[in-house]
Amino acid sequence: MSSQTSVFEQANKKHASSLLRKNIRKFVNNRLAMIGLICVVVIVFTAVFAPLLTSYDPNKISLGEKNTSPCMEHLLGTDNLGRDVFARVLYGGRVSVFVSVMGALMGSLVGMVLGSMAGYFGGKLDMLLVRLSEIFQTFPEMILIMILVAILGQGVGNLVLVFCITGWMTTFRMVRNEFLALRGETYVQVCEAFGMPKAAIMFKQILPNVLSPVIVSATVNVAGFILSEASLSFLGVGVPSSVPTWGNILNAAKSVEVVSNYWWLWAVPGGVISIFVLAINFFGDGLRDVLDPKQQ
Amino acid sequence: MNNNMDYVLDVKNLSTSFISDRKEIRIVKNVSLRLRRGTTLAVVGESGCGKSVTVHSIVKLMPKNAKVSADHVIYRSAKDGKEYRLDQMEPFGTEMRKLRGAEIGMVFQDPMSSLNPVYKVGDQVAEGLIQHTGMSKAEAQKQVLDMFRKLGIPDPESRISDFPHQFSGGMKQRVVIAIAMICNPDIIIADEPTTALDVTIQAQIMELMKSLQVNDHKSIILITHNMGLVAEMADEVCVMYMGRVMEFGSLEDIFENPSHPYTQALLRSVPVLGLAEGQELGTIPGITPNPADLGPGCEFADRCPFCQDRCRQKDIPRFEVSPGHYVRCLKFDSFQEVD
Amino acid sequence: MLSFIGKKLLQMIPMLLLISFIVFGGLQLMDIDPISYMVTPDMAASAENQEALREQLGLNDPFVVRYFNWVKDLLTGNFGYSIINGTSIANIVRTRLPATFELAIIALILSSVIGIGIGILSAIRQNGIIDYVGRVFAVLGQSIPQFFFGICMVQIFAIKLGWLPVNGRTSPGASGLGDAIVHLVLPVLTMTVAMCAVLMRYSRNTMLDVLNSDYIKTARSKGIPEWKVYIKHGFRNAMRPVLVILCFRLPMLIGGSVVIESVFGWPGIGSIITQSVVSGDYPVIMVTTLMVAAAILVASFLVDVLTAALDPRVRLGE
Amino acid sequence: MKKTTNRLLALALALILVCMAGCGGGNNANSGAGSSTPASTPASTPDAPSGPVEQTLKVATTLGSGGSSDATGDKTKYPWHNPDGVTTAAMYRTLLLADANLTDVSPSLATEYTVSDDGLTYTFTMKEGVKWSDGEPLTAADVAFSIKTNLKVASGNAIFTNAFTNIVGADAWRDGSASDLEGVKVDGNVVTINLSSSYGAFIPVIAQFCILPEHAVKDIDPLELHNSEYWANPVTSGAFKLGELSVGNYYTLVPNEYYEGTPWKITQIINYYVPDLLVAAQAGNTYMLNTNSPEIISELGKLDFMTMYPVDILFYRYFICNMKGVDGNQNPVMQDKRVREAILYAIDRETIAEQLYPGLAHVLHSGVPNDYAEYNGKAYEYNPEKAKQLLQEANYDFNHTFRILYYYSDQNSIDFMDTIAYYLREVGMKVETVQSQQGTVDLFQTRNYDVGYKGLSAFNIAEWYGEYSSGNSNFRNIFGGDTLFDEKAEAIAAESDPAKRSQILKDLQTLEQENLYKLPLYTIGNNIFVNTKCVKLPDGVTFGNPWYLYDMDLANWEIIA
Repeated sequence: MSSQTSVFEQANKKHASSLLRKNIRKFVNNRLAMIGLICVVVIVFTAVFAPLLTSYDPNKISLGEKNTSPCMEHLLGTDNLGRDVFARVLYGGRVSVFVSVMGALMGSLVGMVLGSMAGYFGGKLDMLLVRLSEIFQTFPEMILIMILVAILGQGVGNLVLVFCITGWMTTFRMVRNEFLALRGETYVQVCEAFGMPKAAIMFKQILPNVLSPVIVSATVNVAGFILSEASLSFLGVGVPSSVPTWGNILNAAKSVEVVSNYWWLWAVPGGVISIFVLAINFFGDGLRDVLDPKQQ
Repeated sequence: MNNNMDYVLDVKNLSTSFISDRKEIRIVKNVSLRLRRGTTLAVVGESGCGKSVTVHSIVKLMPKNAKVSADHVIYRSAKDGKEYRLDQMEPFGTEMRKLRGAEIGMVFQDPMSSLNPVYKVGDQVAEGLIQHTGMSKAEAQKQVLDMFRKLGIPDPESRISDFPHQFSGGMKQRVVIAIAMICNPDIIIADEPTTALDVTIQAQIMELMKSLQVNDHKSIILITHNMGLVAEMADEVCVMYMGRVMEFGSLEDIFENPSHPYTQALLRSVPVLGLAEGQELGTIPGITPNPADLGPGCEFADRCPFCQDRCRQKDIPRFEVSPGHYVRCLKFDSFQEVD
Repeated sequence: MLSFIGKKLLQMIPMLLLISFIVFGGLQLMDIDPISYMVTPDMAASAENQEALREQLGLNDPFVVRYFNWVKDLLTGNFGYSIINGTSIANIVRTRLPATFELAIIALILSSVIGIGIGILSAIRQNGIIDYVGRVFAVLGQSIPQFFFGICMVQIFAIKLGWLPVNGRTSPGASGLGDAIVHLVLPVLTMTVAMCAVLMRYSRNTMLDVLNSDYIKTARSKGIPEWKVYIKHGFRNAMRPVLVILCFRLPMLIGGSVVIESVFGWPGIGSIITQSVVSGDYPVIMVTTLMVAAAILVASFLVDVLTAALDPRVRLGE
Repeated sequence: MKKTTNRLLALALALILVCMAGCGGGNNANSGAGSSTPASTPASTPDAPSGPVEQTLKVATTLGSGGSSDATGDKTKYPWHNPDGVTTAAMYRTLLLADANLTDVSPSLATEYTVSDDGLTYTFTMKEGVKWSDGEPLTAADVAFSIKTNLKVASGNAIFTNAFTNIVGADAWRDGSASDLEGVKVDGNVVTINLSSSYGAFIPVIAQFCILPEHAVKDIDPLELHNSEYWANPVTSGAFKLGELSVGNYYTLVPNEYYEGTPWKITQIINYYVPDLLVAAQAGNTYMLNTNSPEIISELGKLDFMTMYPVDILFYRYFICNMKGVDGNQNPVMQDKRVREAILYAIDRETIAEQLYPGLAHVLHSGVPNDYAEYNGKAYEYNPEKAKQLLQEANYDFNHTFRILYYYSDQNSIDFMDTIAYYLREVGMKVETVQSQQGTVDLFQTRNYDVGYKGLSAFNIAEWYGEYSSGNSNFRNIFGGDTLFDEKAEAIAAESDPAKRSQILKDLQTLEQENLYKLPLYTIGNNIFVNTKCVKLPDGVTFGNPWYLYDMDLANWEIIA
C-alpha cells in the first residue's frame, strides 16, 4: 500500500518536474521571449552594477566637454553639461526600473490582497471594493497620476506609491473573479471544514491558482510604468528633474536643437526605453504562453 | 471492389500527425475502415486514442498544424451515385464544402459550446440548409420547424427563435443533431454525442439517433468510449488504441469473440448490471503512454499480458480472423495477413 | 432592453457623486495655492489685494462648505470660474471638450478599424505576412514614449517636409474639412499608433480563441464558406471581449490626450487639465475630470449596450 | 442573416454619426466664438478671413506658461501684467510712449505733461478726439479710473503698484476708507496727479501703463480683472482691435476704424498659441520672438530668414537667502554671513555663464551690473577652498541637506540648478534642488528652503533695491523686516538727479555686499529675432526690453513676403 503511494508520489513528482521542464523548454524555444528575457536581465544587471561598469559620476559636471559625441572616453558621449551619457543612462535605469518594478509589484500585491478579500468574503465588502476599482478605472490613468502627484508631491517613493494606487485594478479583478469561481470548489470547502484559518485558505490554498496571470499582468505593468514615467517627466510632474531617470534624460533631450544636432542625447535614452519596454513585452508574452495559455 | 456502392464511406490507410514544438507526432496511423450504408459503425477506445482525430481527418476539419495523408478516402453518394475522393479535396474548398453538411452531418461532443451563443438556434439550423439549397429563409424556417418536431423539441414555434443559452443540455444536443440532419445527409458522424449529458438524457439522445438510422436509413459513425452504447447502437465496431485500429468487426465479432487483448481488456472493464459477488471489475494495468514516447511495434505492448519480444520490433499487420473481422495482433499470425 | 439601459444610467449617478467627492477631497490635500501660481515671484503685486482675492474666491472657507457650495452651484447649472484665468468653466467645457472628443473619437475609430482589422486578419492567416508585420508594428507602437514620437513627427512632417501644420486645430483664414484634416493628421497618428498596437494584439488573440472554439467547427461542418465562418461566426463573437477592452482603453485615450495636446498645442480639455493640476485650479479640475469621467461612463455605457446587442446572454440577463 | 448585416451597418453608421457630431460641435463652438466678435463691429472686418491677407504680421504666444493670463489661449493678454509685445502695442495706448531705453518719452494719449519742481505734482493734457474701438470717446476720466482700478487689482506688475502707492490718499482708497483717490483730479482734458512722496520713475512707469475704458471695465471686480472674460473681447484704444479669437488656436487683430492716428501698413496681426516658440518660428508662424535660451538662439541662428537683435536688459538671476521672517520664522543656517559668502565662492559663475548662457549672462557681484560706472569692483571669484574654509569657520553642519528652491521649469534652469548643486557638493555640502509650482507661496510663506533661485526683470535698478526694504510684504518674511536698507532704498526710488542717484547707488552696493541677503548671480540679456524675409523694418528702429512697451515704429513695419 505504502509502496504504491510512493510510486504515485514519484509519478506525480516526475510529472510535475516534467511539466516544469516542458514549460522551460517551451519558453526557451520561444525565441522572442528569450531575447526579451536576456535584454531585461542585461539592462537590469547593468543598472544594478552601474558603479562597476563606469567610473563616471552621473552628476559630474564638466562644462568644458559638453555635447561631446560618442568616443572612447565617453562611450555614449556627454550631455550639455558635460555629464557622461552612458553613466547617466546606467544610473537612470536604477531609478526607472526600480520605480516601475516596485510600482508593479506593489500594485499587484494590493490587487491580490483586496481581490482575495473581495472574492472570498463577497457581500458588501466585495461590492465596495468593486465600486472602488471601477471608479479608479473610470479615471484616465494619466490624469489620476497627475492629481496624485500633485497631492503627494514629486519624488521616487511617491511615484512608486502613485503607480501602486493606479495599477492595482487589473490584478484585483483577475484575483477576485478567480476567487469567486474557486470559493465553491470542494477542496476549499474541505479546508473550511477542517477549520483552517481563513487567511491560510485564502493565501495558501486559493491564491496560488491565480498567481500565473498575476505575474504576467505585473510584467506588462512594468512596461507601462516605464512609459508613464517618461510621459510624466515630459509633463514636468515625474521624478524631480535633478534625479537622472530615463524619462528625465529623454525629456531633457526633447528640444529641437538636441533632436537635430546631438543624436546620442535622445537616441540613447529613447532606445533604452524602447528596448526595455519591448523586451518586457516579449518576455511577458512568452511567460503568458507558458503560464497561462488559455488567457492569451 | 466494384460492388462497393454498399459502403458509403471507405477509408484506406489514413494517417494524421501534428507538428508541435517542431516535432511531428503521429496521432492516427494507417487507419482503414468502411462504413456500410444504413448501419452504425462505432469507433471505440480510451480517450486520446485518436478516434476524434480520425473522423475529423476524414471530413478535413483539422487545424493547420495537422498533416493528413491517406491511400484513399472515398465517399459514395446515394443521391447522385458518384464517388468522391475526399482525400484529394481542398479542406475548405467548394467541393468539400458541398459535401459537408449536405452529405455528411456532424454532431459534436459538447452541445454547450457547439452552438454559437449569439445567434438564434433556428437561424443556426437553417444556415446550412440555405447554404446548400439556396432556399429562402422562410422556407428554411419551415423545414427547421419540421425537424424540431421530428427531433422532439417541444414547442418548436417559439423555441426556434430562442438563443442557445435558453436551452438545456439535452435540448441543445437535439439542436446540434438538427443542424447535422437538416440537409438530410447520408452520413452522420457523432463524436461522443452524449458524453457531456446526464444519463437519462443520454438514453433519449441515443434512442433518437437509433431511430434516425433505422427510419431514415442513415449511416452513422458513432465515436464513443462507452461500450454499453456500442452494444446498443452499433452494427460494426472499430476498436482503436493509440491511433491504431486494433480490431475491426461486426458487433457480434467484437462482443462474442473479442480477439485483441486490448478489446478483451476493454470489455472486462465494462460494468455489467448484476455483477456477481466476488467478481471483480477488470482494469487495464498501466497508463496510456504519451504518443511522443512510443517505440516501434505494438502500441499496447507495455500493458499487454501476452506481450512477447517480437511484439516490440515492428508494426503489427492486420490479420483477418473471420470474414470482416480484422485483428492487429501477432497472436493471430496464423491467419491471413491483410493490409 | 429599455430597463437594462435605465438601470445602467441610474448606476452612473452615485458613481459621479462619489468621484466628485473623491476628487474634491483629494484636491484639498494638494498643497497648491492658485493665487500664488497666478502671480509669479517675478511679478509680485500687492499682497493685501491677493489676500482679498483669496477671501473673495472662498479659498479660505472650510472644505465641506466649499464642496457643498460647489455641488449646489453645479446642480443649478453654474459651473463656476477658473481661478487661474477666470474663464467660465462652462465656456472651457464648451469650447474644449469637442476638441478633445474630436481627437479621441477619430483616433478611436481609426485605431479600432486598423487595429481590429489587422488583428483579425493576422488571426485568420496566423503566422502569415500580415500577422508578422502587424505584430512587429504593434510591439513597436507600444514601446515608444508617446511625447517623443509626437515631437519627432512634428520635426519630420511639419518642419522638414512642411506638409502639415505644426500645431493647433485650425488656422486663421482657413476653414472647412481640409483645414480640420491637416491639423488632425499628426495628433491622430500619434494617438492611433499606441492604441492600435493594443487593439491589434488583443483582437488577434481573441479571434484565435474564437476560431478554436467548437461552434466554429459546427459552422464549418455545415459547409458554409470560410469567409462566412470568419465574419459571421468568428468576428461577432470576437468583438465582445474586444469591445470590453476598448471600453477600458477609453480612459487611457483621454489620458493620452493630456500628453498629445501638450505636444501638438491642441486646444482640448487635456491641456487644460494639465495646466489646472499644475496650478491648483481646483474648480476647473473638478468640472473637467467630472466631465471626462461622465464621458467615459457614457462611453462604457454605450459599450455595454453594444455588448448587449451583440450578445443575447447579456441582453436577456442570464 | 440579413437582419444582422443591417444591425452591423446601423452600428457603423451610429459610430460615424457620433464622430461627426464631435467634429461638428467643435466647429460650431469655434465659429460661435469667432462670429460673436464681428457682430458688434461694422462690416470692415471679414467674417472669416479668406485667402491670403497682404499685410499680415504673425506672432506667437506660448501655451501653458504659468502666471500669464493668456496661457491657456482663452483670451488676449491682460496689459497690466507685462505690457509687452506687438499685440499689446497694437491694441492699447499709454499716456506717453517710451523709447527703447524706457527712459525718454514722447506724447501718445497725452499731448503734453508737466512735473512740478518738487516732483510731487504731475499734469497730463489729453489728446482730443481719441475714441475707443467701440466708438466711445477716450477721456481723462478713463485715465483716473485706470489708476484707481490698478490700485485695487490682485494681479498686476509691481512697477505700477510701487509708483501709484505714492499718490496722495492711495492707502485710504485701497483699504476702502476713502470713496475716492484724493491725489488724482480730472479737469476737462487735464489729469492732475499729486504724490505724497516723490517717485523718480513716475513718468517711465506712466509710459508703461495702458489706459483701460471705464465704460467697459467699471463693472468688473478689480480683484478679478486680470482673469475676467472681458479679455476675450476687449475694447481697445490702439490701431488694432480683436478680429477673431479661436480658443487655444490663435486670435487675429484687425484695424480699429476709430483709430485717429496714421493707419499702420500692417493690416492684420495673427497671434498663434503654440506649445513651442522655436517650432513656430521654424514653421514661419511667428515673425518675431525674444528668447534668452541659448539652445533656441543657436537653432534660430540656423534659419537665415531670422535676424537677431541683442538687447541688454536688467534681468537679474539671483539667490535669496531664507534667514528669518517678521513672523518669527527662523532659519539659522543662513543667518551666518560666512555661509552666504561661501556659497558665492563655491560656484564658478564665470564658467557657468560662459557655458550655459554664452554671450547672454554677465556675472554680477551686486545689484549694480559690472559695466556701470557705479560698480565698485568688488568681486567674488570662484574659490572653493575659501568656501570650504568659510563653512568650517561658520561651523556649518555638513550633514544638513541644503535645499535650493526654484520655480522655473525650462530645461535651461533645470540644467543650471544641476550645475549649482554639483558645485556645492564639491565643497562638501549635501544639496537638494526642489522645483516649486507655486513660487510666491513657497518662497515667502512656506519657506522650506535655504536659498531660493529667483529672477527679476527689473524695470529699473530701484526695483532691485526695493526688495531689501522692510516694507516689502514678501521679502520681510525672509529678511526679517530689517530696516537697514530702508532709507537708501526709498531714496533711490525717489531721486531723479543723476549725480545723487549715483552716490546712493554706491552706498547701497556697499551695504548689500556687506550683508549679502541676496546672492547676485548674473544678469541675462535677451535676443529679439525678427523674420526679416517677411518683415521689412523701418530705418532706425531699435529694440529694447521685450517685457515692456516702447516705440518700435510699428506703424511703418511692412510685410514683404
